[in-house]
Amino acid sequence: MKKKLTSVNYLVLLAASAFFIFPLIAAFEFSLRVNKGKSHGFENFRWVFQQGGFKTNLGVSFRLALLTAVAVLVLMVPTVVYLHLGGGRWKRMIEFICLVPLVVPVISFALGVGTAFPVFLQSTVYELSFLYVIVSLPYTYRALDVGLSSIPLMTLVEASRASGASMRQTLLFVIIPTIRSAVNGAVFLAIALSLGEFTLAVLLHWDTFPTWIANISQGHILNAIALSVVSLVGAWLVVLVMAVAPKSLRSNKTQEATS
Amino acid sequence: MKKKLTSVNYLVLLAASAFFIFPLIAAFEFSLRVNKGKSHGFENFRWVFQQGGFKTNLGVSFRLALLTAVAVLVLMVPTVVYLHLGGGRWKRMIEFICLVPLVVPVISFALGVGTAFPVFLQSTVYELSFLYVIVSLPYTYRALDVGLSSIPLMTLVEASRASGASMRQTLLFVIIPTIRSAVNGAVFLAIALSLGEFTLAVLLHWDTFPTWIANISQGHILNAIALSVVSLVGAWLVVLVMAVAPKSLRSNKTQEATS
Amino acid sequence: MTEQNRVSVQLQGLRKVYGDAVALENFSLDIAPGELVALLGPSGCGKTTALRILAGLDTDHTGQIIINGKDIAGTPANKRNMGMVFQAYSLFPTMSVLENVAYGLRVRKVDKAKRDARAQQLLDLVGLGAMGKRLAHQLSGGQQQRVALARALAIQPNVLLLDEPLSALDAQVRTQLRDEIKRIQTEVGTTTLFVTHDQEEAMAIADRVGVMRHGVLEQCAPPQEVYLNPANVKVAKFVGAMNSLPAEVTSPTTLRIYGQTVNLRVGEGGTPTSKAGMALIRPEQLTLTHGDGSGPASATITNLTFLGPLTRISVRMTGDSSVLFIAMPSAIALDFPTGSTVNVEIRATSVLLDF
Amino acid sequence: MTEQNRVSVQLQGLRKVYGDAVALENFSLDIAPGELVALLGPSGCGKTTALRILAGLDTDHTGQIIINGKDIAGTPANKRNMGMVFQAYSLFPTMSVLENVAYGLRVRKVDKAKRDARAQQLLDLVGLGAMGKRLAHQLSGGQQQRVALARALAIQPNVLLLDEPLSALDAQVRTQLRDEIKRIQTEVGTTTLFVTHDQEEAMAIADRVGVMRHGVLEQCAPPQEVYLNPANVKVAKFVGAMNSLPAEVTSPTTLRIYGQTVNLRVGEGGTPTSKAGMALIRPEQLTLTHGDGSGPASATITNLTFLGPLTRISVRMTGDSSVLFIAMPSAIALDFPTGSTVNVEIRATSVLLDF
Repeated sequence: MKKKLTSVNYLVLLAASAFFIFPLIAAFEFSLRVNKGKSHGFENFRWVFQQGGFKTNLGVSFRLALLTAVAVLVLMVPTVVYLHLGGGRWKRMIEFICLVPLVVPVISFALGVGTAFPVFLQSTVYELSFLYVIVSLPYTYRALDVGLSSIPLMTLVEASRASGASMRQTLLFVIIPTIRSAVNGAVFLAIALSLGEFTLAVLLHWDTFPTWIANISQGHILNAIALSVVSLVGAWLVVLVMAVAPKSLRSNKTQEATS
Repeated sequence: MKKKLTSVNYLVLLAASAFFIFPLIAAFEFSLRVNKGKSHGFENFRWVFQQGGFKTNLGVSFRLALLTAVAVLVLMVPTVVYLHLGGGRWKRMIEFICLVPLVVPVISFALGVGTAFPVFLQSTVYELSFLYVIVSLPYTYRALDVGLSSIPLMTLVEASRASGASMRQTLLFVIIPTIRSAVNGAVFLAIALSLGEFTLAVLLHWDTFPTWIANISQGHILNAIALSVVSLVGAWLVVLVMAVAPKSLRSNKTQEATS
Repeated sequence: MTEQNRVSVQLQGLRKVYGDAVALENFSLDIAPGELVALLGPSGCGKTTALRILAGLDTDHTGQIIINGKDIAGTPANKRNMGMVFQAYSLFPTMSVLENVAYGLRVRKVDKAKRDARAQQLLDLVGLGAMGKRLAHQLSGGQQQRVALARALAIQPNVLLLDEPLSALDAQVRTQLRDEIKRIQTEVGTTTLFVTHDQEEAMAIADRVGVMRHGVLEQCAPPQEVYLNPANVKVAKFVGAMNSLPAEVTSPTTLRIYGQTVNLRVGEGGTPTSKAGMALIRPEQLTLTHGDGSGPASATITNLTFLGPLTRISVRMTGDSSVLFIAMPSAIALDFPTGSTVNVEIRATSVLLDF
Repeated sequence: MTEQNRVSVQLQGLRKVYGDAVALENFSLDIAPGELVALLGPSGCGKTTALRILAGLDTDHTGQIIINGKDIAGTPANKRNMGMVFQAYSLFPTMSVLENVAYGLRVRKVDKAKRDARAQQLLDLVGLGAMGKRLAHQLSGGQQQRVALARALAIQPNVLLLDEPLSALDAQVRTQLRDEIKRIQTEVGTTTLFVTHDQEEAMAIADRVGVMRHGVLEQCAPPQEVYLNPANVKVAKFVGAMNSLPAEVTSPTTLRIYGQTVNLRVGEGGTPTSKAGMALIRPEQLTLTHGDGSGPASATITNLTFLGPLTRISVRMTGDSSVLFIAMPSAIALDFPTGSTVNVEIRATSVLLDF
């Protein structure tokens, strides 16, 4: 049985890879075309960096991502922990509420929620962060919920309490370190969403990196592709740092512990 | 300790509700305003249904959602099951691949992937379904993965094999019924994404319900809000049917079983 | 490593209700300084509730909790200075074994050198001195529970609370760790409450065993006492295996059972009010002799179950077809194959009557 | 409900390797039609591997699997017609209890009325006749394993395979279900292989017990035989509790232990090659008499552990300070309090020597 599955796995892997990697290679090849496709070079990229607004808009997007990440960290982590400790009574309702942003098309948010926001919030690009927190809610909640469900939370809390720790100490010393990968996942999801979001930014008439790319790309298709590759590689770097760094830190610690 | 948590829970619930419910109520109130806000009525809604393209574009979006759902069902379910049975070797790599659509901004997909697609696919609006399958991959994979991880899959498969069942019978009779809520979740996520997606449709110049709404709303802000409420209520109905129907079926079955 | 922290515990009239269900009813228990009391009962009997009330993890109850003469019912769990060991998986997964053991001192702001030294001392005590740098998941289940014990003792607790600490472990590890816990508890001298559903475990480890049924403490006495002189019929039937033999009351102090005269023991139920009942006799209080199939105690062997040192023999009584179990040393049981005809002899000095 | 499907099983020269580790080495075992063999050993000894190879769930192995004279090594798991019960949680959660039991017949395309009737019959057999419409999660752990047993038997399997079916259950349920499985297996008469790490379980349930260590079958014999006449020192030390007493070889057939002469039993290891060694004597083969502190068998009681019918007494020998365990009926043990001076007497007819 195992033998058969292995070859199936290879096929699956190949198919999945082709789905992503072929388009990526094609896009990269496109981005290198210069002289109307007659030769290859990095000129498109150079052109990209020289466009006005590159730094500004990338800066806005990164600040939005940071703000969203902080909001998720500060609002969501304690909330989901409290829900888990308080028993399952509210979980169903909260889960339902967290599904809402999934079923409400983003466009409805832009129009409906946008108009209902207090004016002082609407006057700054950072209103987007509020919307991003809401839109990412189904995913961030789910990530934290899965993380907390996979640990014996109640026992750990009681063990910590019995050892003499306050709830604050328990949260900081025991719970957060234990679900750190879930917390990282939630924050990462929020960041990825903030960096790439287009609909809300465009409909609420704010300039972010994605809307700037869409703008710039009108009539400059090759350059736009190069830009998409750049933003893609940039985002990849963020993932890699976020995904690999904690793991290597952890394995260092383990090595130290077992040596 | 429990007492304290309960009141915290209430606060959390209130805050979360306010986040969604206040804007929704505001939007609904807005949508009822007629005569430049001097009185209330359902005229905006009537106007919405009378606009050209309402049915056509909603139809396109629903067909896209259906196609995406079928693709997820047929491609993803067997794949993830096979991955789980074949041991954890590929899981990490597949998980990484499934993260890619998260880190690649949708806009990059539209530009990079769009240009790399075969032309015959690009000639129809249903090319969007392919992109929706990819974009929803992180969530659908995760839903199925969590579902399969929460059951003793290997033991169930071996129990079924020892009982004399083939792998096909095992998949149909044992595995899929057991992870049905995860399968429903994955399909539902794909449908919700397809119904609400805006960026890809707009950038690839296809007309779907969300792009039609955005179009219509230019200059008709109140009507646009009414529309957003309509689409929102419609989407809610879809969720409710999907979320409640299987559950009530199940509880009927349970009642029958225990009577 | 005898420690000075010897306290007495008095639980008085505890009552705890969950919704409509009474989890604990008029529960009173005194534990002497340094004593180990085991609460024994099936799941749902309230034993864990009693322990959690003492720990401060279950709060909505009535009754007093007196430690060294002071009522601590209002003190929150983290101020009670109790050491607690849970059923399983309670080690903090991101901390090393040493950090786990030192945790209680860390939250008490003891400085690192001092708390690490103390933690190392405790790890040595539980036989894991070399494992301090491991993480919990690198240990076996038995080792994890040893660490949990060390963590509970590191804070020099007033009381040590053990909530089914062995029930998730393999039979062999369970027996070994049970003896180890007993040794450590004797050495450290901490007053201890141990909760378990396993009779043998309770018997083997406790100075006194408290037998609980439906939220009520039926008897609390040394293990031999509970087993050999159960306070009432409920305890007698719950603890250990028990045969019920039809008995006639022949005098206020004697019974007649299968033609044999046996002394009647009067339990909490008082003297019998009827002339007949079921006498409660343990399998090892019965023995067999070869028989000829006649007489009131005649029986046939229907089954033998080999249990190592003892063999359990089932016999069917010729007269009333009732089935009795007899526990015999295996070497002697070899003389009694299945199907042979025997006489059942009662070797009990006195028995309880269920009337 | 005796069924006709009685087959013999022969496993011949099985060998299985995982990477560098040998899980099973030259494993041969014959099971007679209707016999129940228990494989007993610690985790990782290869017992589960042997069962899984027989089930067809582990395939990369060498050696023959012969059922009723036919080698089935190439047959896939779903064509072997074996009934299997797993450690836990193997019921299909979305099917009712009846549907679970009928599943094997359903995939064999037996029509619904017929398979439901058969499933109901099996549920009655395991004492759950009224539970057919429940779902698995509405049953207790013990009930779930009964259903799993009914499911395994519903297909009238050639062989019944039980992979630690009781290890996830509570002690009391475990004992009860163990006796139940034995009764049902005797009634149905299916050839059965039972895998366990619990000695008492293996002893109580099996016609023969196969003792495994490191992938090797050390002895396969009736329980009494394994316990009372272990084939070699390894089996003797692994099965049951065992004391090691210093012994002198005084003749080819006798030993001298603490001044007493005991017959030497020659195991698989052959006659002793040295003049001294450790004699292996079980706790119940030792007994105590009150002593005056003199003589080679003089000892002091250091601890008593009450275990219900038996009490385990630890003594320290006056001469060499070694610690011995003695198992005594609890009623007799009352005469020997901690600290008293005793003489240790050996009551074994013959003993193995570890030399």
